[in-house]
Amino acid sequence: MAHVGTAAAAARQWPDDRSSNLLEVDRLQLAIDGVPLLSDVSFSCAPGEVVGLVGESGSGKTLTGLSVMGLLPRGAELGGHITFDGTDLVSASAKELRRLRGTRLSMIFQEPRASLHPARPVGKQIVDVVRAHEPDVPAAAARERGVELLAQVGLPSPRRTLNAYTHELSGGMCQRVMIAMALVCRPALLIADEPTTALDVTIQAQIIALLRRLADERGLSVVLISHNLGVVSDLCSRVVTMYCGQVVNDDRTVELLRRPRHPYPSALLRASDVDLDRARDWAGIAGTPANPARPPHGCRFHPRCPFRTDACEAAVPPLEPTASGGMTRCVRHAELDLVGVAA
Amino acid sequence: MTTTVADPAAKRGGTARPTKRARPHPGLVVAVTVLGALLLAALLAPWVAPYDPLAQDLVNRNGGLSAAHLLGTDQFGRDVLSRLIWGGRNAFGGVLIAVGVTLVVGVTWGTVAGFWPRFTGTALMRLADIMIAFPTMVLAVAITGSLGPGLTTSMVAIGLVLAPNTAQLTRSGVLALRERQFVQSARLSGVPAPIVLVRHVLPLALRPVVVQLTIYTGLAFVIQGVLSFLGLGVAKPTPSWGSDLSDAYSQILSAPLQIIAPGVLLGVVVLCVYRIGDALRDRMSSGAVRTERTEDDVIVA
Amino acid sequence: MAAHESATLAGKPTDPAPPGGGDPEPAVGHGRGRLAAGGLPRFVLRRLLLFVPTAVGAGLLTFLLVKIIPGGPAYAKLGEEATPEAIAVVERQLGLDRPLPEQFFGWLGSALLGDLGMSFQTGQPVINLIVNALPVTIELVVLAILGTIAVAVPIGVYAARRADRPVGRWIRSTSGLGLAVPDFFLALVLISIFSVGLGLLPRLGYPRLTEDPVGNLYHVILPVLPMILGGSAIVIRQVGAAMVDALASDYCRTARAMGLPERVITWQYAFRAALPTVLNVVALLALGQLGVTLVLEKIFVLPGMGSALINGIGVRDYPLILGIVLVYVAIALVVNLVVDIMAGIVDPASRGA
Amino acid sequence: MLAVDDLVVTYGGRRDPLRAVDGVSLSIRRGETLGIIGESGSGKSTLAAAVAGLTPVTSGRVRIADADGVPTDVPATVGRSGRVQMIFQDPMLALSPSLPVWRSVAEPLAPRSLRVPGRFRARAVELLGRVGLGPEQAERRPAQLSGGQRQRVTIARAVAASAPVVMCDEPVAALDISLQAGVLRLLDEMRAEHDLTYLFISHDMTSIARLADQVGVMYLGRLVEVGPVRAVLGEPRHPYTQALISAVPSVARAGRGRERTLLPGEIPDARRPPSGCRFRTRCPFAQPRCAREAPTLSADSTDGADEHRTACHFWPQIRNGRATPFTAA
Amino acid sequence: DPSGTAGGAPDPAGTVNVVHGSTPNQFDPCGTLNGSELAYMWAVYAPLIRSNPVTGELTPGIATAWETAPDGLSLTLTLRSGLTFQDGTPLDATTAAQSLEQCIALGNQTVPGLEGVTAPDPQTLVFTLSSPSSGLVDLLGSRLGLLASPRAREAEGTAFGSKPVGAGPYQLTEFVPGSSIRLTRWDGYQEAGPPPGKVAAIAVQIITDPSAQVAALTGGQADYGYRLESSAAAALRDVPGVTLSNEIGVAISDLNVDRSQGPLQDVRVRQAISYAIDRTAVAAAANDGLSDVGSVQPYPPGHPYHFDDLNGAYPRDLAKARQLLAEAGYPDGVTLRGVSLDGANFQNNAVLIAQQLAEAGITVNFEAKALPDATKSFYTDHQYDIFSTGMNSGPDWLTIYRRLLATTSSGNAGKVSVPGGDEALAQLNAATTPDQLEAALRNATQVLQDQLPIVPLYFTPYVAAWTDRVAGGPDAFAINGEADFTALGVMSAG
Ligand SMILES: Nc1ncnc2c1ncn2[C@@H]1O[C@H](COP(=O)(O)OP(=O)(O)OP(=O)(O)O)[C@@H](O)[C@H]1O
Ligand SMILES: Nc1ncnc2c1ncn2[C@@H]1O[C@H](COP(=O)(O)OP(=O)(O)OP(=O)(O)O)[C@@H](O)[C@H]1O
Ligand SMILES: [Mg+2]
Ligand SMILES: [Mg+2]
Ligand code: NI
Repeated sequence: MAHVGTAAAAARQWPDDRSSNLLEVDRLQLAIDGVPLLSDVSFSCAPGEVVGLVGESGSGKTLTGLSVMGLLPRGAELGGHITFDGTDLVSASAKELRRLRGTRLSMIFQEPRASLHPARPVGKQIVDVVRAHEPDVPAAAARERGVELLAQVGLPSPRRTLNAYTHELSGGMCQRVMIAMALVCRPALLIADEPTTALDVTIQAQIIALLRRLADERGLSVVLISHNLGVVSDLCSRVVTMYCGQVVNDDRTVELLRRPRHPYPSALLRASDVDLDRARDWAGIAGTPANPARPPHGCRFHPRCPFRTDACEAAVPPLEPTASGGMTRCVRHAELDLVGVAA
Repeated sequence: MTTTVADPAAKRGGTARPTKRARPHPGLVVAVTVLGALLLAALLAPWVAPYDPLAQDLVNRNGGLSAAHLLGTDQFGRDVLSRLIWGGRNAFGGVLIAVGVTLVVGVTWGTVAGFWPRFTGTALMRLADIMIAFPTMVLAVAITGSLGPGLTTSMVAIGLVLAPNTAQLTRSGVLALRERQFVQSARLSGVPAPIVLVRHVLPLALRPVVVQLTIYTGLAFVIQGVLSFLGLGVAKPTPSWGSDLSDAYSQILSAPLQIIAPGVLLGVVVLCVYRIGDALRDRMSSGAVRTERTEDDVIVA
Repeated sequence: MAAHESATLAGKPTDPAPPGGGDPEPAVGHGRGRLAAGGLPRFVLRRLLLFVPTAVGAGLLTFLLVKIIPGGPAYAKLGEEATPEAIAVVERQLGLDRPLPEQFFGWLGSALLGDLGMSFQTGQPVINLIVNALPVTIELVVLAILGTIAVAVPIGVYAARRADRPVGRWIRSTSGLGLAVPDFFLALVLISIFSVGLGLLPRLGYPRLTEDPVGNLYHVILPVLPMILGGSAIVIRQVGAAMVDALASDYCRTARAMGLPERVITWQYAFRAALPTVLNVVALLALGQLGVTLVLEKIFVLPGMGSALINGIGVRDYPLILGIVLVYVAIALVVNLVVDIMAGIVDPASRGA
Repeated sequence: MLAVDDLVVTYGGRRDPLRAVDGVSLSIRRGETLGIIGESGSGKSTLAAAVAGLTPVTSGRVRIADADGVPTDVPATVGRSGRVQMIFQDPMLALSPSLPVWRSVAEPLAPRSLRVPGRFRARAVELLGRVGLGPEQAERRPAQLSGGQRQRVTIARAVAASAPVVMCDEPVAALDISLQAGVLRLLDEMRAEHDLTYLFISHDMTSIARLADQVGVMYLGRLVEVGPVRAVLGEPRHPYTQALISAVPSVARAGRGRERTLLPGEIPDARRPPSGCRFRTRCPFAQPRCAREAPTLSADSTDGADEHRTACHFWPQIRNGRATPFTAA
Repeated sequence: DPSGTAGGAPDPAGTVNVVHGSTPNQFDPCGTLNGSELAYMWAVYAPLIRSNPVTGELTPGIATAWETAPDGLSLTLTLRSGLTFQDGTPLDATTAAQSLEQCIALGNQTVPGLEGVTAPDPQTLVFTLSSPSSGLVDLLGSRLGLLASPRAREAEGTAFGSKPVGAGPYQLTEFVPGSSIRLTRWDGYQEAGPPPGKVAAIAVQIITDPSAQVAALTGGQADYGYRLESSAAAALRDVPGVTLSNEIGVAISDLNVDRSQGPLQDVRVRQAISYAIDRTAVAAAANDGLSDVGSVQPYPPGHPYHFDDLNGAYPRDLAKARQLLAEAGYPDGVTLRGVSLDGANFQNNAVLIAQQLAEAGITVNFEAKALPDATKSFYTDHQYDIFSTGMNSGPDWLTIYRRLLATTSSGNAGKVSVPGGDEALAQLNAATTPDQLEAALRNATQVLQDQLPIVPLYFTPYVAAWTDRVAGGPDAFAINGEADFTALGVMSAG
């Protein structure tokens, strides 16, 4: 197995028992056409756990999801390990990956309408998934499973929906169809890449409720990618924060909200907070987002960090365990007393 | 005659990755060099061409390649190389006329139609639809057949035939841009409509038109050849690639290799022009303004 | 308030029954884009009705075009003998002395009823001449298009799947070469190779399809080949481009994420999505090839529409020119109509417009 | 400063009209900001465009205070140009891609010349400096700037036009969350500095809470609730506003229970809105009266000074039921 | 005899496939000859007097005998009896007279001095004249004598040209302009000059492209080809099984001049043009070396009406040309507007001539135009000074000399009289003895050479070729380049 780079080889201890994890991403590195885009991404997801992956635009959330799925574009070089259910996905063959996709691992995307074929009835697309993995299932039975799932994801008149084209459905309905499609072969892990960003808040709330119910009822593990901390904190028990191609923080949601250990998620939290009393303290983050292709020296967040010291610039901080039981990538995590929102 | 086609890369939704954008377009340098050399040769024909393109040597008719005549002589004993060099003037000049006509007529047409979209625009676009309904070649032949053969008429005919496509493209650009927010911002700032048109709309609306016109340049070379081949092109004895090719074809029995030089030359020029068109399209599509895929991308003559 | 409790849903499937009496909003098919009531037939009918003004416009355009042809049929008939008196006689015989609008509407009226008038040259109904010539041209175009599809679609799809590998780039640039070579030059080259050089294919001759189908096909190979090669260059590029787009699309990514086999993704997803583009290209190509036949009919001495048109222009046979151009336009419109209908079938979202 | 009376904007032909804005009345005082929230398609952008004169108005009037503060009718596009500016969601689309940004900024200074004269450059650079962009960035084209910087350019441009009223149509929605606050702060500073009046559209509660003084809530082309920001967001009266606010995912609420008002179904087709109260098809409290009778905006009759008005027949009853307040405050 | 080399006997049920290298437009002998239509007319119509297409010798046609009255003021023809036209109309003196009247009324052909045609009895046709016309018999042996069914011509009107009805051995059964023509043997044919059809059908394809002509003849698509391009001759010369015939014919390529306006009003300018041209070189270059006989006479060497001693007129002499120009007031040269028919030959002539004229200081830019456009702009609109075209001298000297010299000639743009021309024509018409005729022809030729109402270039070479399947190939090759289809037969395949 090829390892790209030598950074981030620091020893790390997992808060939980590693073997119990369904998905384990370990020091994942990714370069496309020689441009490094992910460096040192590590997190895990236990069975039935809903993990949030947040970070600003371009921080590499989608690429992380695609790496797990093995759907990276040509020219991508992966390093590190992705262990899913005991299989290393980095070294898995294309055939192996294809067998896993849809059956054990599924992914849904941000633009629900664009992510379904415009000229194929959505039911057919669901049937396609069933037939691809279980060729023996007769078409009628596959359709029945489709109907069942559409009902489960809360679509009214699922039978009619099965014959509908995407342009006849609203964005929320398309997203539900896509979720149904992703679940039709009962995968263990669902990676949801910003499933609600394109939707209206009321519809967004429906989808979030749906995902939570599926996780609760089916024991489905979910990795929820979002840049909206509100959505993530609503749904996830644990939040992994990425910045510029790295995981910078990984903590239980309650801990994160109560007392973030890293300045970046702390700033994000305050930026997404709506408190009428504190509305006019313009909590933003100074500077511009970092580009993973040309990262700053040392701690990648330091140019925008109000708490930076010389040490921050010197070397890339390792991902270290925190007092709260999470992991963080900040040399000052122990000394800083950052404010949460739920204080 | 030939169909030209949108470059696929242009239509892809995403922005080009920086690494790819930086790469020079393959073959572009070659294409520009070749075209530039041919153009230069044509411009400098009096000094470059070894012979007078009209000088006949009736003793040495259909002479093969020789040191004196690098590409041989034609049916009237004229030096083929000199004719091709001089022919470049008519070929380039003619194509310039054709593309110029297309540009002026098509852009005016499309701008007017896009700017007064209701009645005038509908009427004008109806006319364009009708003209586009004629197969390009048929219309070109009909117009040239009507006006009588000759360089100018045939080239004006080509220009006119291609103009409605340009009009459509211009109009769709103008229409799309009219609704663009920066145009609205300009109008909110009190900029009068004609100035908005000139300052904001046309420069962008014309970008795809420029690409289209490059493609049409290639097309015009081909149609010029076809019309000459049908006897509707440049009057003899004026040298022009198309009519030289058709002259060569008339000698195909006695001198079958004569068609190669003008034929290959025509093909090379068209290839170079298309290559440049490809490159231009890639360049332009990386900019912010992209119009939707329309039928104009495929122009079939 | 009883409704209150049940409405606060914390994670049960939402029930579509709308609270409060009122018309329930249909869950499926709301909003834009549905096939209007009446569906496809109405869509076709509307397109057919649009045909009429276009045909009239095209007729007028052709008519004006014909009128600017210098010389005129009387000169063609009389040649050197064209004294003003003789001209006047012939023009009266041909009905050319009537006012232009009268001529136009007279012609249009009968043309819409299927009567294209009598050829000035032969005195035969123009429609007869067209009925003889049309099948030749149509045969060429149809065979060219079928051949092009058979050749270009698989290659285009193949090239798209390997778009960023050398094979894909090679196919793309080679097809770019195909674009640049003028069809008639290609025809001459092919003649030199297959007819003159190898003696494999006949250079001339056109047994009617109805009389000698095998011989007919054998004889049209050479004329059709340049069209197939030229057309393939276009279709390969267009299909390739559309397929590259489609393969990179979000829905194909979804299909991959669901573990569908690449074959299914290529053909049932990407190609299905590229189909409207393919149809469009093929339609435009068909119209372009209609123009190409002009030259090929001349080179291969085929008695098609192009020959008839060029001959008609030569002798200023107005009714024939008008008739032929009108037929060309009609073909163009029919092709567009067929493509629109097929696009309507292929692309469900486009039907409403 | 700005008064809109019974504004109706219709799209589409006679056959299948769409009343994107249907009888909206509102007014904004000088220097204040009216935030508009509502779901996609509720007519927020159309309202702004109509006020700016970019979309033909079907009926209703728009008045803008003149120099003396007297509200005057400004009917046509031409009349409104120079008095209203607009800041759009996507700054990339709002700037001419081929011009250096200073020219875009200077454009309102020289509306009638074919090319913006160089002598306005200094003023443009000065304005760009005000929004935090250096002179060297002034020469760049929009594509060479980051999203936040571009939006700053459009703000500079709006200021350059010295129009008293500015429509902000989701000015930060396209920006990364870490950049939003900066732009919002800039808007706020400009408002104070130039005495601007904003109509601020967003479906993001955070931005509304930060910038707006008053909030209007739109649903299917109608204003269903309007009032001071604290009142509307803190004690929403209309069931739609309640649902909307409770649906907003919020870190502040994350720890605290998960129950919330989930609206069933989808937004109805705007071409065929429900009769009576448009929200009734999704309203958990709908009664037969709602289908018959369209409610009008009304305030709490017990409180004469109440600026908080709601278009719901039953809001007083609902207030006593189980509503989900927005913040802990 | 090449036609005898193939096996088998002539097959009366066979079909000859013919390639025709130029484009016939219509088949009414009284219409205009614009392309190459005579071969079809000879096959479809029976002539009053048959002029042998190959030798020009006059032999009986519908008329078995003819006699000019001693005063030269009438001509009496004795017709065969029992003939009918192809539509069943009886062919007797009455219908013959009707047909001739229709023909003259169409205005394309004139008979000088003709007062009327009468039919005293069904077998006797009498032409009465106001003045003697020695050319009348020749005229009746040409197009004028091809009798069309008067009933059909009446009925068809302008369409008759494509639905001809004559009394000849073949009927026209298919005509696709510019593409194909089919002649089918008429079984009702009774001997009226031409021999009966030797084949059941003659299927003609119009092919103007030389390479296609060669391909057709070598690839088995055609058995007989005529009016082929001269470049085809070289390619066919050594093909086994193909016989080639190429000769100069009674047709000339020429420059028509408009004497009504511009510099060409001055005969010296016309002469200067004539001196500036190297006719032999032009002929050879334009015709792949097939013709090298340039001459300023309408009939080629070897023809009875050719005068060898007049052959030396206008050798190329640039000095003389310049001098004549100077005398005419153009010492610095002259610029003329030229038009050319759009056929390849005419354009090539124009190219060659333009270059040679330029050397004498005469600048001509030729534009190529289609026939209707060219004739209108040259003859009617006087837009050009010279016109690169060609003319068929035909067997009857009357037609050609009239065309060249008469003030009223259709070829005389502007109808400017040729000094001495009308007198020369009168002398020709009055000639009754061979000696008188020769003197008159010589005089007419001299007027032509002096006045140059046209500038003749060279005799057009004609190329015909046939395969071994064809019987009677040489007999079918007419001196004017046309084919005598009635002579064509085909060997049975066996
Ligand atoms: N195919 C690719 N080739 C090269 N670079 C890529 C590719 N896909 C993404 N990138 C780059 O990788 C970085 C991370 O992209 P990614 O899509 O994972 O971000 P993200 O966190 O999902 O952002 P967003 O919130 O905007 O979706 C970006 O800088 C992007 O430009
Ligand atoms: N140019 C137009 N022509 C026809 N209908 C339009 C047009 N623009 C908007 N609409 C329709 O008018 C309604 C209101 O649109 P508008 O853009 O004002 O909504 P919005 O509240 O701004 O939504 P969003 O939050 O998505 O921006 C929608 O149903 C929309 O489909
Ligand atoms: Mg992403
Ligand atoms: Mg909007
Ligand atoms: Ni390894």
